[in-house]
Amino acid sequence: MRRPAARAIEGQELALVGVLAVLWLVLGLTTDTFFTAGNLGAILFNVAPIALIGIGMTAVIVTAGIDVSVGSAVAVVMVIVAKLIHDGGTPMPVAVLVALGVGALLGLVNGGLVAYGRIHPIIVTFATLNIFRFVALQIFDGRQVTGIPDTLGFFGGGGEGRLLGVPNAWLLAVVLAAIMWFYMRAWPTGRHLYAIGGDAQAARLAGVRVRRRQLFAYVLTGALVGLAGCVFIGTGGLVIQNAGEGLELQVIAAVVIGGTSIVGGRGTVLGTMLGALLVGTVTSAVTLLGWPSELTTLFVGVFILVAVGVDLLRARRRGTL
Amino acid sequence: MKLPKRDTGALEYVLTERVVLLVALLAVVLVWFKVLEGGQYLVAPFDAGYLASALESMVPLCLLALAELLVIVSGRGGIDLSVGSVVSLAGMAFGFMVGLWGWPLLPAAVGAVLVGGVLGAVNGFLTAYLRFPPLIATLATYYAYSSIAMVSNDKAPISTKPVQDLSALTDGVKLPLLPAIPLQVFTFLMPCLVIVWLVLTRSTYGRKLYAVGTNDVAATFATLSVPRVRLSAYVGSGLLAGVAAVVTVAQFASARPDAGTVGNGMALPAITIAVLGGVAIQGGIGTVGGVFVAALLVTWLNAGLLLAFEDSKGSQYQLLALGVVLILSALLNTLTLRRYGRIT
Amino acid sequence: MLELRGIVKRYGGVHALRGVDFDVQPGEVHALVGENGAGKSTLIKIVSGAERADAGTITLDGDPLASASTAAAIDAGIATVYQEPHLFGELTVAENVFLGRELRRRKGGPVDWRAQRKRVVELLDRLGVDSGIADVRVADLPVAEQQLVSISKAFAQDARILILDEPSAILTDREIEVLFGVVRNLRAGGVGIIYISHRLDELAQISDRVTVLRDGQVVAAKPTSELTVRAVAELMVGHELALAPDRPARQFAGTPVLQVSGLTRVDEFEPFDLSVGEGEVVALYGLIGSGASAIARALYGVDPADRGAVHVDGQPLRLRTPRDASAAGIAMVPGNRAVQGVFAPKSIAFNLSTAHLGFLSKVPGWLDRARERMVARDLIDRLSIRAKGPQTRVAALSGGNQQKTLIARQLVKRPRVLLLEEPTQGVDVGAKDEIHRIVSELAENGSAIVVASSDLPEVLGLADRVLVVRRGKVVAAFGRGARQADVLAAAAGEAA
Amino acid sequence: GCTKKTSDQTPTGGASGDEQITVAFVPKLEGVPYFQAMNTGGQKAAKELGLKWIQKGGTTADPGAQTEIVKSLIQQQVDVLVVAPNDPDSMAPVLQEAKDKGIHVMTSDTDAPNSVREVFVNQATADGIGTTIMDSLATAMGEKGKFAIVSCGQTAANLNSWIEVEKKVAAEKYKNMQLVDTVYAGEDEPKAVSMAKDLMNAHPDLTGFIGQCTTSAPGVAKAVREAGKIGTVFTVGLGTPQGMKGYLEDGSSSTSVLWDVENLGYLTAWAAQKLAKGEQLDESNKVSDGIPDAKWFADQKMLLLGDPLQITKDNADKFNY
Ligand SMILES: Nc1ncnc2c1ncn2[C@@H]1O[C@H](COP(=O)(O)OP(=O)(O)OP(=O)(O)O)[C@@H](O)[C@H]1O
Ligand SMILES: Nc1ncnc2c1ncn2[C@@H]1O[C@H](COP(=O)(O)OP(=O)(O)OP(=O)(O)O)[C@@H](O)[C@H]1O
Ligand SMILES: [Mg+2]
Ligand SMILES: [Mg+2]
Repeated sequence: MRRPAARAIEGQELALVGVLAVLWLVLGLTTDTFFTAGNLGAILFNVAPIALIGIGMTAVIVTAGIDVSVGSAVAVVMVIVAKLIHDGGTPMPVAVLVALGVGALLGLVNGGLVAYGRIHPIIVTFATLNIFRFVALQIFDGRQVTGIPDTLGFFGGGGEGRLLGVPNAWLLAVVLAAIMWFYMRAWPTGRHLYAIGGDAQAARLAGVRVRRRQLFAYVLTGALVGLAGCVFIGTGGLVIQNAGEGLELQVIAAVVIGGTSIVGGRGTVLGTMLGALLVGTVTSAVTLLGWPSELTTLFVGVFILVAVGVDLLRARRRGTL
Repeated sequence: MKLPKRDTGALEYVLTERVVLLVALLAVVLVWFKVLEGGQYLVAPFDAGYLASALESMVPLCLLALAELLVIVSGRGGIDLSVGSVVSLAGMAFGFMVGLWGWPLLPAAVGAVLVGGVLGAVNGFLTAYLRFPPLIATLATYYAYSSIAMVSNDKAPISTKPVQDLSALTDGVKLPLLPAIPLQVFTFLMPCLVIVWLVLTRSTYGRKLYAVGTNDVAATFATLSVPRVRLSAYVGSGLLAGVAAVVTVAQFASARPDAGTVGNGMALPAITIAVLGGVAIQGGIGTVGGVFVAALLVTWLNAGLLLAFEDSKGSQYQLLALGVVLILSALLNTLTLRRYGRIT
Repeated sequence: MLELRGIVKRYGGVHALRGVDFDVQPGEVHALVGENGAGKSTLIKIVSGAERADAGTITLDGDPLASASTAAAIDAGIATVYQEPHLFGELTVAENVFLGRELRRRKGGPVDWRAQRKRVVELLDRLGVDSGIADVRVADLPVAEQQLVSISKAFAQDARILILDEPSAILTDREIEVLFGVVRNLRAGGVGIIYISHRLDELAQISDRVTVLRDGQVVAAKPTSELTVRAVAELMVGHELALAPDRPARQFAGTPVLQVSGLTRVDEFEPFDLSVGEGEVVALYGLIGSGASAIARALYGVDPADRGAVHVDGQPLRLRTPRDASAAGIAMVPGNRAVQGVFAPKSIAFNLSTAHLGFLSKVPGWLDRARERMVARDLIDRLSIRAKGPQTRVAALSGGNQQKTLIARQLVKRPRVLLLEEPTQGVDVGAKDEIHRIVSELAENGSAIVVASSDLPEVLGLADRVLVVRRGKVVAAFGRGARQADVLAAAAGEAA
Repeated sequence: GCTKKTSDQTPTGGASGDEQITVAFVPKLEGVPYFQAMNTGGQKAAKELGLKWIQKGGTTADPGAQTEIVKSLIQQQVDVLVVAPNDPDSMAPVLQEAKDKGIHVMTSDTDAPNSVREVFVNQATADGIGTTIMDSLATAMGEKGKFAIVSCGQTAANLNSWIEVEKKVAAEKYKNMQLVDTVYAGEDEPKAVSMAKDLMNAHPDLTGFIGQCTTSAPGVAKAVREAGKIGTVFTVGLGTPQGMKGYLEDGSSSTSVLWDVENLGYLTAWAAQKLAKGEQLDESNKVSDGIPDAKWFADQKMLLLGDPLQITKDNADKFNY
């Protein structure tokens, strides 16, 4: 029972790497198309927005919070940015800044209500899920945005959005995840996120600025939602009213498959990245293998159960729950 | 030792008794729309007949909010994200039994409710015995059940003649002095409300559920079987979702594989109503009365908003109203708890 | 150096503090005592910034201590050990000790793990704790060690003012001795210390001054030398205490009510035998981690034994869950009131009836609410639980009255065997006497009673027989009238 | 709602005498350009024919939301209620209720054949749409090669009926063309893009896509554009002209098959007025200059707008939706 706690790689992460390796191996052997640059690039691009938001969501869930409003928030960001670059010809740097700013602002609303209004995060974000969608619809004003130029092509899935065949969006997610991973592991304020998730009251008594850290987690998530919005707009085209619907559950699925404890206090960004990859692989594998697409959610559900179940088993063997 | 003093002022009463607060809010909403109507700001009369017919959309939501009441009260982060998928899947089962296998109504309805119970039992087993966090377990089954519902009839709804005839179950009934109220209010909702209320407030099981939700370690020491109590809360949730499935199939005269998950799905509104009704996310707190009044409030507010706009703005403002009401009531909770240290 | 003037604090309707003056000087240990709910914890929470006073001033060296934030108090040099340990199970001991005040490799840089670890090892050594635990997750430690981690956390702050809220409640006498040594060193170094305890005998050993709180008001503040334990106790309760009359040991014959043989739980206790007769009170006395509580828990089926036989009234039992135990007439009052005991937000009636739902229903499955209320009212009277009525929420009660409620729960249906774990932990002297009286009464009415306790005076005052447990083994047995020193020595492993 | 709604107009209700007729149209969901265009057509008819046109839809495409809206319109006592049902059978009970209250009931865009509707205004027959799409795709692909269908809602009845026709036409007429997979992206454009990419990766020799609805038509075109396969992979779909314009121009979409949606709105309003006045429809109706010949099939109670339109880069700008 007395064992050192700090490890570089958590068991869950190793397990996920194993599962991914096996899955990729099987797919590589059973299909002759899995290990093509086009396919891998497509998977990485598809999971990028989930991974990006997942970075923030990991911080939020580690503090024992949750944010189910990200799907609606992404719609707000997207409609604003899409209208800016479509109607106003706004250049990319400004558009990205606006996306980050709008996202962070929405995160501030969530974080403010959680930290300072002392409302349970799931209630706050259920409410803002509705409110943000309302805001987005008001800005849409009854018209979806079509003919959006490829101003944000850097983030998109086209050729412009790739570096040596790897989607920029994924590279961005990897870099941000690495920074966040290091921050949560080695910085005092990063460690405080775990303390808050373990016991917010105790953290407060230890002198942790609990509310500031909570606010940070939600604002960060918001800003990353902004980036994800840029990825979704990408090479342009159209933005529709239901943009982002259901995204929150996909992100949460990636985070929990990655080993983050939904009750807070435990989890890493690395795990989330792996979880997102797993979800992305499963989704594209279903198409690749020619199985009916309605089976995708069944597999995602099963993976959640297996991943969390393995974690639970290990926790039980360790004697703590 | 000093006894805690309790000043039982009217304000404290309204704030700490959630049902009272909600009834007051409901009155405000009704009066407000009545005033708007008088000032001819509404496109149609906001009258009793309209309110009664709006109850139709309340029935499944209220049933599912009751389901959430049970699981949230059971504690340890209790929540059921899968109720919408259960509605879809149990509804498809109902559709098969009535529409394709030609079962008579009653056994089919019972069968569908039981299917719901079994699906709930899976959730309960995962959370209570395998100790999955409820949010995770029901997120997973939400995905899985919705997929199975989709596959069950190859994506197609079932709306054969026997299924279409089911809509007779949801006709309006005319009572003296009252406008026509949808039949399912009496045949499905009322019985469920009464049963859940009796179980929660009068039965020993209700006591156990509140005890387990409040403090499960203490409940173990008090000789309660914590996993069994939790499991049954999820079974109860599944059964109620099964009832909601039967109502939904009857109301729409069609068993649709995406009935409970289309759009925003049914789970989120149901949880919202439960929370608005004073069900505390941390478990152990929540009443049937609160949930019922919250469901009425949301239904009639939504119905009123549709009359306040000639065009589609009404359904957009429904989103805003739901979010704002939820946040305000939660803020009020925080204030009340800080000021009076309790809430019911 | 620290001065509080006219501090007022209300929680809703509860007037926790009504104008308290209090001060601490450098190089002084100032004890704060009072009945449960007198307001001690509230007062120190206000000093530490965990709560905000409704009125009154706090000054440190004459400057007002303005903001009510824990971070500000810590920065001002005030370190606090709260009554309940506030630790983070998923983090290591070293991280816990420095949480909120991490050592960094450079200003604004990452955490300096190595330096932190080194300091923690030093601190744990000073407190006589195995320093090997520095890298262990706190969740993997027993409660007593957690309390010590919590104390090292406060020591790590090199504070000018150190607040200790009942640090000794779950520590053993030996651990307390080490703690006192460290506290004396700090005092010599000019640190001002606020010390809260219910163990009045400790006051003479450690404190220089005593302030007695009653009902949120100061009723006395005197140098310790001018007070006796008895005088303090009387100030606390507000009336003179009658000395508990010593009673002779009782004799027991016939079949024992509870018969335990060869009971074993791997890593916790070794084959254990016990027999308790009708009306007998047997105490299991042991220092923390000795296994005494573990035996009680095993007898209640919470952490079931691996081997061994248990009989009640001659019937063999299979004890896998508390339900098994309860069916055989075994009841338990657990040691951790807040976690294992009460349903705090619920009413007294709810708390009492929850363990007896079958018993309190006329129609199976349906609660007889009139009877429930009646039973609750009766028990509130019999145990003089200070509450308005059966509907009062337990959270609104003081610790002692919560504990009485827990005991009352086991009186709804008279148990054949009653297991009590630390029955008066954190309970004031007045309530303690009442609880002891209730336990004796139960015994006289024929229940067999097992008390697992690390409170030596309690053990000696209550029990007919004392079994001393050390490292999971019964190492000695004493009858009534044993000398404190002998029992303590056996427990600590010096004799035998 | 801060503007007076009823004071400045004649009271609605009973269609007797010369009172203005009120026609309410409930689209599947509000805010998409498609239904926006129907609204434009309806409003135009309202002005020219002297009726009142109300369009009121929900924020999500679900039958529950539609039912609530229909109820509010029943309460409003409109003269004619027109619905484009999300699920045909689900609307039957509430349409019955409307009829019982003396309101004329119609469907438009999507039929509810088992309901009490008196007229169904059909944009084009399933045969017409399916055949035109398949023919267009065959032309683009040179009548040979593999293709896939990216549809939207898995349960959308009219989409599924069009897919059936397409399959039939492909099997009968284009023996060298092979349908490899049909996938469902929901009303989710980014998902349509990613599924189309997955399909291209799974079948490297795929040369054609059908985007079955107004979100997946631009979706498949975007996927082709981003994959850099313009000229090798051809797409045809049911996209709105302005939404498809960019893709039609760069060749990622060959043809968009649709109908004049504004005319559909106009025809719907016109038919509703006829119905309310109790006038008979002729076998062939000259409705307006834009709709010279709307055919009435009395046996099916169906009024047909005409043949589908083929929208290409040359005529896309004739439509402003
Ligand atoms: N958070 C709270 N909410 C409501 N009442 C409270 C709260 N904390 C303390 N009280 C009440 O304030 C009074 C003083 O409590 P406090 O904890 O300060 O007593 P104490 O002297 O530390 O008692 P103990 O010896 O049991 O620790 C009690 O009546 C208690 O019930
Ligand atoms: N979570 C745990 N996992 C493994 N061993 C444990 C755990 N908790 C306690 N132990 C060990 O079990 C033995 C008995 O512990 P326990 O806490 O029951 O002692 P106790 O003296 O009966 O309790 P208390 O000090 O609370 O009166 C000790 O050796 C202790 O180290
Ligand atoms: Mg205290
Ligand atoms: Mg012990």
